[in-house]
Order: sequence, then structure tokens, then C-alpha cells
Amino acid sequence: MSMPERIGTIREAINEALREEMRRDERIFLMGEDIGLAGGVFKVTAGLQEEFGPERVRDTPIAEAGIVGLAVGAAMTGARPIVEIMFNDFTTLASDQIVNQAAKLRYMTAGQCKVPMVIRTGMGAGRRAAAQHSQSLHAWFCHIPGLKVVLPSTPADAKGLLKSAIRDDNPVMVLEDKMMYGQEGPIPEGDYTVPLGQAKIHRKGTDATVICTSSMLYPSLEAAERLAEEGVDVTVIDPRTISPLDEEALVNSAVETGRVLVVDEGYESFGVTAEIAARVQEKAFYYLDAPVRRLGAADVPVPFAPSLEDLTIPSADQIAGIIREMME
Amino acid sequence: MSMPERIGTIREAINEALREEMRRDERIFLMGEDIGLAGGVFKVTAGLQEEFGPERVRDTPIAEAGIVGLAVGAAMTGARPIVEIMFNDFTTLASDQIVNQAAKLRYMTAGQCKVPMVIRTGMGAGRRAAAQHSQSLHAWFCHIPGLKVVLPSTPADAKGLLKSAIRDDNPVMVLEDKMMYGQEGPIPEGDYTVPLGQAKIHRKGTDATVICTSSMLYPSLEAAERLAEEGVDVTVIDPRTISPLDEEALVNSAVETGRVLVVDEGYESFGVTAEIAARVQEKAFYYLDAPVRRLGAADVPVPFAPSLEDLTIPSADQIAGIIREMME
Amino acid sequence: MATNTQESSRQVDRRSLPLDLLLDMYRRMVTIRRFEETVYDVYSRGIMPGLAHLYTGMEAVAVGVCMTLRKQDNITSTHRGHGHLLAKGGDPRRMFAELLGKATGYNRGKGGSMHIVDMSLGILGANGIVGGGLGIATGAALSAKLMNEDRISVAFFGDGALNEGLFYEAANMASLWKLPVVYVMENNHYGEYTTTAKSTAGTGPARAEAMAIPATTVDGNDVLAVYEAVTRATGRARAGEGPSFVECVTYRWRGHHMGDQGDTYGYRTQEEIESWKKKCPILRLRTYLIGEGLTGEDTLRQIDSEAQQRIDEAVEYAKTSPYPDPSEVFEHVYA
Amino acid sequence: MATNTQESSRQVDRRSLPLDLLLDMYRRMVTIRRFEETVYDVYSRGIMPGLAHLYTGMEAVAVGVCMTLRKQDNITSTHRGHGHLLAKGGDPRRMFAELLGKATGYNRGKGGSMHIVDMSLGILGANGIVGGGLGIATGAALSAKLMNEDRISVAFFGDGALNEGLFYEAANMASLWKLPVVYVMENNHYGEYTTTAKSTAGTGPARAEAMAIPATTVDGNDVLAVYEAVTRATGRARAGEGPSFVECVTYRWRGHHMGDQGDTYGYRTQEEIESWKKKCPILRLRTYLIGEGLTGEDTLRQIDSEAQQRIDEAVEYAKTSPYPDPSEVFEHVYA
Ligand SMILES: Cc1ncc(C[n+]2csc(CCOP(=O)(O)OP(=O)(O)O)c2C)c(N)n1
Ligand SMILES: Cc1ncc(C[n+]2csc(CCOP(=O)(O)OP(=O)(O)O)c2C)c(N)n1
Ligand SMILES: [Mg+2]
Ligand SMILES: [Mg+2]
Repeated sequence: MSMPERIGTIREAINEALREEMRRDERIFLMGEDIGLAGGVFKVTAGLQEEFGPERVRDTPIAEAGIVGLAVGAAMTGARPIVEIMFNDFTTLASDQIVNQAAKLRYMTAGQCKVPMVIRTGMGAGRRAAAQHSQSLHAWFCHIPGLKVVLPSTPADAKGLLKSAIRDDNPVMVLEDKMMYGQEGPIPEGDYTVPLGQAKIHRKGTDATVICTSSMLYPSLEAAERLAEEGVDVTVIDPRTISPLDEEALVNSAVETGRVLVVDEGYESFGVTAEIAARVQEKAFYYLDAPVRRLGAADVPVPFAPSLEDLTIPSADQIAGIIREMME
Repeated sequence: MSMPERIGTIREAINEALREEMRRDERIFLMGEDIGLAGGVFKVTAGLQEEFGPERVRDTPIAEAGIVGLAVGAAMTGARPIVEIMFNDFTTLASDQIVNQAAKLRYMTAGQCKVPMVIRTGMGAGRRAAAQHSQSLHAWFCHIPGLKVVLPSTPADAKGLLKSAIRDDNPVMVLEDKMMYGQEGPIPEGDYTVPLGQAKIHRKGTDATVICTSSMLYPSLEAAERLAEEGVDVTVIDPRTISPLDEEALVNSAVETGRVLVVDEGYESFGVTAEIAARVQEKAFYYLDAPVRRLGAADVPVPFAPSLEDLTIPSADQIAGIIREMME
Repeated sequence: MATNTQESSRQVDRRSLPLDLLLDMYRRMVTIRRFEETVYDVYSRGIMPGLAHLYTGMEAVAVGVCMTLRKQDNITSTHRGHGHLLAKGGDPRRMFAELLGKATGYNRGKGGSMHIVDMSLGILGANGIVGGGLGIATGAALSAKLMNEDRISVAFFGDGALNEGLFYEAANMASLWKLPVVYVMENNHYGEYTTTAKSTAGTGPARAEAMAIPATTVDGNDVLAVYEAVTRATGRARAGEGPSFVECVTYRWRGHHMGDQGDTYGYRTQEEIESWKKKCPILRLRTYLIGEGLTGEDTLRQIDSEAQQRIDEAVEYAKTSPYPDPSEVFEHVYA
Repeated sequence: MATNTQESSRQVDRRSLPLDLLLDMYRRMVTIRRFEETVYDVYSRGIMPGLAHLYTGMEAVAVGVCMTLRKQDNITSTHRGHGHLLAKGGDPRRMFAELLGKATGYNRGKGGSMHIVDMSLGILGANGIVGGGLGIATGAALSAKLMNEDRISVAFFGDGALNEGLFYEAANMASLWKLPVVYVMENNHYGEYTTTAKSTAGTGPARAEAMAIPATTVDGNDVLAVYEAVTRATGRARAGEGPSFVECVTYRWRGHHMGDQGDTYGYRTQEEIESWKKKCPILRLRTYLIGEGLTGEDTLRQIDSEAQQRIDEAVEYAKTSPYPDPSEVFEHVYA
């Protein structure tokens, strides 16, 4: 890709994608709590109300179910709403509207309507925000047919995937790791899109594959570096879109290396790592040298104390440790 | 077990468990929509308001989040509420109260309080009730640390598991397949309990294992019968409690037979079959003769038309077909 | 949908309503009645799958409301949706086909009774979630305002739905943002088997007024009273003055759904049902039309039999239609 | 918690309040103020992890309410919970230890600022979900009624929380079932950076009254006015007459949370903040006590310095306490 790039943060990348898309398409509007005047609690929407006005960058009351409900109705009638739900934990308040309305309307009506909307929300632990402000509940959304689920891990992907999500005619959940808003990297300028449903190989190795999502990319890359020093050559691959999943890319890598570890920041049990592991073992069974391993967040509500919280989040140490076990 | 038994339906078994437990413990009360005067839309609570009065068998307004919210507060302060949420689909309206409050309070407070409550809800397709009245969202609850998740498949289990759930000091989700309320079988009389977290082997074979939940027991047993005629000897095992999972029993069976199919009525992707498959392949990897296979409900919102709906629910045909494939 | 003439004035004098409008009201009410009673028959004969919540007895609400609307205006309906759809112009053939799970149904059999949509008529859907349409209707009003489109929304919902939190979240935004939406509460005295008195503290109109939304209560069995009140409400919406709330007091003659017909479950008496049957909204309009000398028995009987014929044709159409192809099960999950 | 004496009479004449009660109010308000301002300092020095939402300026609400309560009465609090906990008798040492994530904290460091619970004092928890405690408080009132226990509930919540649907679902049941609960709305004019005028159509009291819940608005910076109004409300609750709603109008001096202190984000002016500082609730009680000749400067200064000392000790206690053992991460998931 020969697009001009600049270095910027994920926060900036998202802001840029929103701005460019809103300029491109008048039907797009944003709604959420404190996204306008205050620019969002994570400052992701800063400056947008100034450019697009309070109608299109709309501060709402604190009413998550209502916000999503209005977005569904607006999307059905030709608008293209982008909703911000501040913390992923709060999407539980809008579950009915997401699951029973947004996700199902197209199918239930046999295609008579579409619901082109995006819900952006902040996932991830690490901010010492405790159990009600730290969850990564993307497995929930992935389980629901009719939703697409996107987890960017780099500024470029944050921009490119969000643009694709906005242009998609389905409800798309975009989960942004709150610890990564300041993550820097190249951001392609202009109309840069990343298609939904395409994994990205960040590092190519021959001995093992780490499939990792969102912020788990970074400890995975770090573990891969360390293992490289030990002579273990690791592929690191990020599905980027979790639903629909780029199964082919993941299985191909499993076939190549024969060893797979899946890393994700949702609770480990009944989470995203389970689905990926189950698919990989099924499709690559005869090529595997070891069982597919998984590493998710600890199966506990996220504790506040930093000394405890850090233990719940998958680390480079753990990742490297598991790969070493698998190499035995 | 030498307890006297009688033949009855799952509906009766649940009713009996509720009645006996309410007689035993005055702190127990029921709340839900139309559970009292009308005895519940599935008649599961019939007669209970007559015996225990409208205070302890409490008809509520239509307000799922409020109902669960009140139950959490009542449970924290010494009562033992049992909530009925009519259809599993409607638990989405109470997700915040279930996930962020009920499930997390004990952990967040380091054990200062407990939340002994049961939420009973009807899951499952097959009633031609369409996409908003047919879901099986137990994978969601299983994903949340702090919740226990129980899916009975026989009248005896329905009674015994519900009693254990009621006596448990944690929030327990009990999902009852709506198609099974009329399912008959022996019901042990009196104080019969089934411990949470114990799988049950319904049929023991040597060639393959079918791990199945809730109503999937019946097509699984039927498939096993058919396969037996073909000389394929199948174990059928029901975890009964999905969280916590009786991993040992499942893995042991996998080790014995070397072939495992997991069947569950939740959406297949990112559902319960994934977790079980992922654990089994990891723990029994070196004993497996084939990849662990999965069969869930089709990844589509449940359609209304009977001719389509039936295609979404795992069938004995499909189960037998997959086992045959695995035997090749 | 030819009743656009009232848009300028919000005060309706029933004596000034044109006869063709009145006859259209009558026709729609009878069509709904015949549709629902035919569903009752067909269902009772065991050839209809799933659930069906009948609107019999409540016809004046849907018709009184929808006659104030234009084609491009949006409605959201409920689990008890047949009346709303027919009043807004829905095609009984495609409705009946949907109820039988046929490929010619509105939703190709995928939705059934609780999910019928007709985007060309602004019908954003019946809904299986009590109160589930309240956000959608309000959102449709928001998009109209944002995109400067000349349409308004009506959300139908029941007395039971009033207690779901979503109403307050959505209506508060509608009030704050002066969205063109009318909340029509169908108070039929019960949510399933629970009386309003046992489910609702205070009243719907008071709750709306507390969010600065003008509210009124009307006799929901008097189609002209409904029409009058809603004309004021839609007038406000069209003029950019924001949401309104109209409570229509009515009664359902049949059980909560087809499964409990005939069974009073101890929640209401046969006498109560009979007393409301005496207040039949169709009979009432009929009596008015004849009593005022606006039309004759013959005309009305003619309408009656045309309606019956239309429904009979719909049933025939539905019965002879094919089921969807098995392959359709995987279609339409995504756009 | 010795203020049970008011239970029989619901009318409070501030001139008849015993001096020790008044001094206790003063002590608690000062304790809250010192606690919060110390949090401000400690946080600003970067030694406190996570979020902290300060109650500075709002002390009269928590204290006016909690002084009407007994030990066994329950409260639910909010993300801005320190004031409620201290007013209900919470231990500043265990609170501060919790804020620093220490094993000696109320929640052994697992909860932090937004999740402190003290079951022995009936404190059912701060809450990180806006409005999240409204169901819990109502449920505690339900269990009291069901189990015939002599206790009532108070739910604190903000003007922003008023727009979450849960309030209507819970309060409706409280009203229908005459549950012993008092809803205390802390109207500090903002939810984060959004003014009440932009978030709320109508008012809290009107919304409560629409559910047949008696409601009143008081000056939330006048601890005696709060005490008077809430005494009437708790009296109703104790007498089995059902829920009440009290709106307390007040203001937070600090930013929404520690992260945005000093920054007005354009949502309010420095002048506005200054004008409210002039209405300081502590100063107001102080002036009353001295003006009425009920006590002297010395007594109050003594209280001030004792409060400061108590908080300093709490900080010291917290700082020198150990972190929880890593093994605790897997404890307490289940009972
Ligand atoms: C969220 C939700 N809760 C419960 C139900 C079950 N249910 C279906 S209809 C109904 C009663 C609705 O009462 P009301 O709103 O008054 O409408 P009516 O049936 O009287 O027309 C209930 C409880 C549901 N469909 N959705
Ligand atoms: C369900 C939910 N939505 C949003 C938030 C983010 N949030 C935290 S505090 C707050 C403002 C609350 O305002 P108010 O209820 O007036 O309380 P105040 O902060 O003014 O004391 C918001 C939006 C949250 N914690 N929970
Ligand atoms: Mg009703
Ligand atoms: Mg506030």
C-alpha cells in the first residue's frame, strides 16, 4: 500500500475515521454519553461536535438501552448511526436492543430492512477501574448471528476497520481496548479501509502460531521476540474481525506450524479462545503436534487492586511459557 | 438410590422442587410475570400461590431488569429469591443486573456478602415462536465468573438440580427447555438433590462419546440406538451443570472412546460446544482418534416457519451422521 | 392513506369528517375483525403454528390512529400487531401467508405473527419483546428530524409495556429533542393475566406528563375520539412541537393469545367480557353512521361482505402458497 | 446512629434537635470533607490507582439522610460513594485502605472506590453502574417486608441516573407493594459533563409522583432541610406507607472524577463553581450553630481537628497496610 502515512495514536485514528466518514456521508451521525461537548471520556470524539454540530454529534442522557433502541430505529429508516457505549460493561444494559432487535431484524423480515449501525465501546482491563468497568464481553456479541464483531489492535487497523464497519449494512460492534487509545503507529491517510473478516499476520514463523486479539497483540509480539532469541520461531496473527472469523488464515497457519496458542482478553471460559481453538483443532487436527492451547483473562471479575488486576490479564511471560511447554 | 419414585413430567418435577423447598425454608420466595394467579405461562408454578400466598409467590409488572434487581437486593439481605424470566430471550433485558451485580458482588466485596438467588428461564426452539422467543443463551451466562449454570434434561434432574440450585449461596441460572416441560420420567419423592457440577452418563459405549445438554439428550440417545444397530457403541453423557463443568467426567469419556461429538442447542459459534470441545481436545489430545466435533443450533436467528425452524435444531439424523463420519 | 387533509387543523369536528373517511374507518375495522376471527378459526382447527395474539375488540385504536397517518409515516407495533398492520394498509394475503409460515408471506415465513414488517408502508415491525418497539419508533423520528424528512412515528404499546424501563429512556429523549413521535398506549386493562391495577402505580398519561410530554386519555372504543385525539398529537409532531402521548382505553375480547382462549385463568370474569362486547367499537361506528343518517345498512353490509371476501381470499392464498425453500434458512442473516 | 428518637414524629422542628445530633451532623460532614480533600491530595500525588469521584460540596445530603437511619437500615450508594459510606458510619481507615488496593480495605482491595460494602452497617454498596443500586435498595426493602424485619432502605442516585430505565421498573414495584424505601436523588446539576437541562425532560419529583410516590425537593446544601424531609420519608417507610422520593439540590465542587479536576471541559464556568462554594453546606451548619448560640468556635474547631486527625490516621493506616496476596485473585468468585 503506497498511501501516505503519518504516525499517530489509535485515538487519533478512530477520530480521523469518524471525521472522514461523516464528511463523506451525511446520513452518519454519532450518539452517546458526553461524546459531544466533552469529546468523550476517552477523548476519541474530540472536535467532532465542533465540526458537525450537536445534531450529528449528539450528547444523550444516561440511558444505554434507549440510545441503542433509537439507533436501531434510525438505522432502519435510512440513517447510519454510530453509537458510543462508554464501557463494554454498559452494553449489558442494551443487550435486548442489540441482540433481539438490531441483530435479528434483517433475518426476521427476510431482508425487508437493514440495520446499518456501529456500536463502539471500550473493552479491557488494566485501568484499575474494577469489575464493572473492565470487561471484554466480545464473546457475547460473537455468539449472536446477525452481528459483526471487530477488534482493532493498531492505529491503521483502527482506522481501516472502523471505516469498513461504518460502510457495512449490518450492525457492527467495534470494541476498542481502553489501554490502547494512546498506542502509536502509522495511520494511512485518506480513504483507507481494511475489509472485515480478514486476519493479519504480524510476524511469520515456523514453530508455533499465536492467534491473538486486540491489545493481546503486544504481549504476543513481545513473547515472540523473546522466543526468537531462544530459537523458537513464532507466527503472530490477529483475526481483527472476530465474527465473521477468517478461519482459513488461522487454520492455514496451524497447518504450517502444528502448534497453536489462542490469546484473548475476554474471560477464558466460554470465550473467544474456545471457539478459535475448537475450529482449529477440528480443521487442522492431523497437522497438530500438540493440543491447541488457550489463554484468556482469568475467570474472575476484574479486581481493583493493581497487584491483583495485573494477574488477570494475559502477559508475555505466560504466552512465552505456554509456547515453551508446547515445544517440549 | 432407593428413594420411592413416581412417573411425572419435568413441569411437575420443578413444581415439586419449588414447593418442597418453599416449605422447608421461609426465606425463599418466587417472583415473576404471571407466575402466581396464572401459575406461569408454562404452568410450572401452578398452585404455588394458593399454598404460599401472593407475598411469597409474587406476580410482578413486566420489568425484567427491575425484577432481577430487586432479587439481588433481597438476596443480599437474607432472602432467597427465585425469579422466573419467562423466555431466555428476555434475560437480555436484565443482563446488567445479572452480570454486573448478581455475579460480581461476592467477588468485588471479597466475600462480605453473598447473593443466593435462582433465575429460572425457558430456553429452546421448536415452538414456532420465532427469533425473540426461542433462544438458548446459556453460553452467555457460562462466560461470566460468579454465575452457575444448570440445564436439566430429565424430570429427576430437574427436581434434584433445582433443589441444589436453590440451596446454593450463589446466583444460579437454571435453563429449562420449553419443549421438555411435558417430558416424562421417574421423579424421586422427597428430598432428592443432584449436586451441581456432576455429569451423568446416560449410556455407556466404547466407540464414541456424545456430550449433550438439555433436550439434546433425546436425539443423542436416539442416534445412539440407531448406531448400536450398526454396531457402533456410543456413550451419551450430559454435563447437567455447564458451569462449573465436570471436566473430569467428560475428558475421561473422551480418553475411553477417542471420539467426541458435543451437541447443544445454543448457537453453534462461540457457544457451549466450543468450550467443551476446546477443553476435551486439550486434555485428551493424545487419546483422540479424530478431531472433536460440534453440533449446535444453526447460526441464524430462529425462523418462524416450521419447515425452516426444524432445520436449525440439532437432530438425531445429524448426530448419527457425524458419528458415522468420525468412525471412518 | 388519503386523510392528509387534516394536517393543517388539529381540531377535528367529527361532524365535519367526510363520509369516505368514515366509511374507510369502518372498512378497516371490519377487515381487522374478520381477519382476527378468521385467525381464531384457522388456529382452532390446528393448521396454524406458533402464537397469535388477537386484536378483536380493540379495532378502533389502530384504525383511529392510522387514519391520521400518511404512507411515509412510521409505526411500530407489538406482539398483538395484526390490527396495526391492517389499519396502516397491510396486505391481508401476505399477512395470512406469514402466519402460516409460507414463502409468500411478508417475511417469507421467517417472522410469523410477531415480526411482520412492511417498509413500503412505514411499518417498522410488530415485536415480540414487550415495549421493544418504543426505541425504534423514537429512532425513526430522530432520523426524520436529522435527515429533514417529512414523516412522523407512532409507537403502539400496551398498558403492560408501560412498566418496561425502555419507555422512559426513549420518551425522555423524544421530549428533550422534540422528536416527531406519538406514543399510543393501548390500555386493555391487562398484560397477559395481570390487571393494570396490580402492575402499574399511577397512570400512563401522568408518567408522560412528568417528562413534559402532553398526554391525554380517550375512549379507545370510539374510533372518532381516537382519531380526534391523535390528530392533535400528530399535528404537534408534524409542526415540530415534539412528542405526545395518547392513552386509549379498550378491551381485548379474546384470550391473551390463542393458547388460552376461552380460559379466563381466574383473572377476569365472563361478565366483564360480555359487558365490553356490548361496547363493540364497530357496532358503535355503525350505529353512529346510521343514526346520523350518513349511510345505510346496505352500504355497510356491502363493506362487511367485501371484507369477509378479502379475508377468505387471503386464507386461500396463504393455504395454497408454498413453504420457503430449506436453503432460505441460511439467507438474510447479513445484508 | 443514635437518632432513632424521631421515629414516632415525622415533623422535625430544627430548633428542637438535640445538640449532640447537630454536632454529630457537623462531625460527619467535616469528616467527609476532610476525607475527600485528602483523596484529592493523595491522588494528585499519583499514589492512588483508578478512579475517584469526590463528594466535596455535597456533604449535607449524605449526612442529612443517614442521620435519620439506624444501623440496620440499608443504603445503596453510587460511583460517588465516599460521602454516603462515611455518613452511614463507615470506617475511614478501611475505606482509604480500599482506595489504595490494600488487603486491609473493606473489600480487601478487590473493589476500590466504586464497590465498597459494609454489611454490618447495612451499606449494600457503592456501584459502578449508574442507577445500578436502585434495584438492590428496593429489593432490600422487599426482603424486609417479606421477612418482617424492622429495617428500611435508602437509594442514593444522581440526576443523571434518573434517566436509566431501571428507576421506573424498581420504583413502580416499590409503589405498588408499599415497600419501605426512600429514593434520594442528588441533583448536582450534572451527569459527568452534561447539564440536567440537556439530559432530563421534566423533573425527578414529577416522575416519582406519576408513580404515586410522594416527592419533594429540598435545598441539598442545608443539612437540616435534608434531615427534615427525609425524616418524613423514612417515617412513611417505617409506618408501612410505602416509598418516598426526595430530591436534594446541590453541587459538586470538584471535577466529575479525579482525572478531570480543574478542567471545566467547557461545561461549566469557574464563576458557577465559586458561587456554589459560597453556599458551602458545612459553613452553613457552622454559621447556624454559632449564630443560634448553640455552640462555640472552639468546639467546632476541636471537631475539625479531630476529623483531620482521623483521616490522617486513615491514610497512614492505608499506606502502611500490605497488598493482598496474589492467591486472593482466585478467591471469592463463589460463596
Ligand atoms: C420483554 C418481555 N417480557 C415479557 C413478555 C411476555 N409477554 C408477552 S405479551 C405480554 C403482556 C403484554 O401486555 P400489554 O403490554 O398490556 O399488551 P397486551 O397483550 O395487553 O396487548 C407479556 C408479559 C415479552 N414478550 N417480552
Ligand atoms: C450504566 C452507566 N452508564 C454510564 C456510566 C458512566 N458514568 C459514570 S458517572 C456518570 C454520570 C452520573 O451522573 P449522576 O447520576 O448525576 O451522578 P453524579 O456523578 O453527578 O454524582 C456517568 C455517565 C456508568 N458508570 N454507568
Ligand atoms: Mg394490555
Ligand atoms: Mg449529577
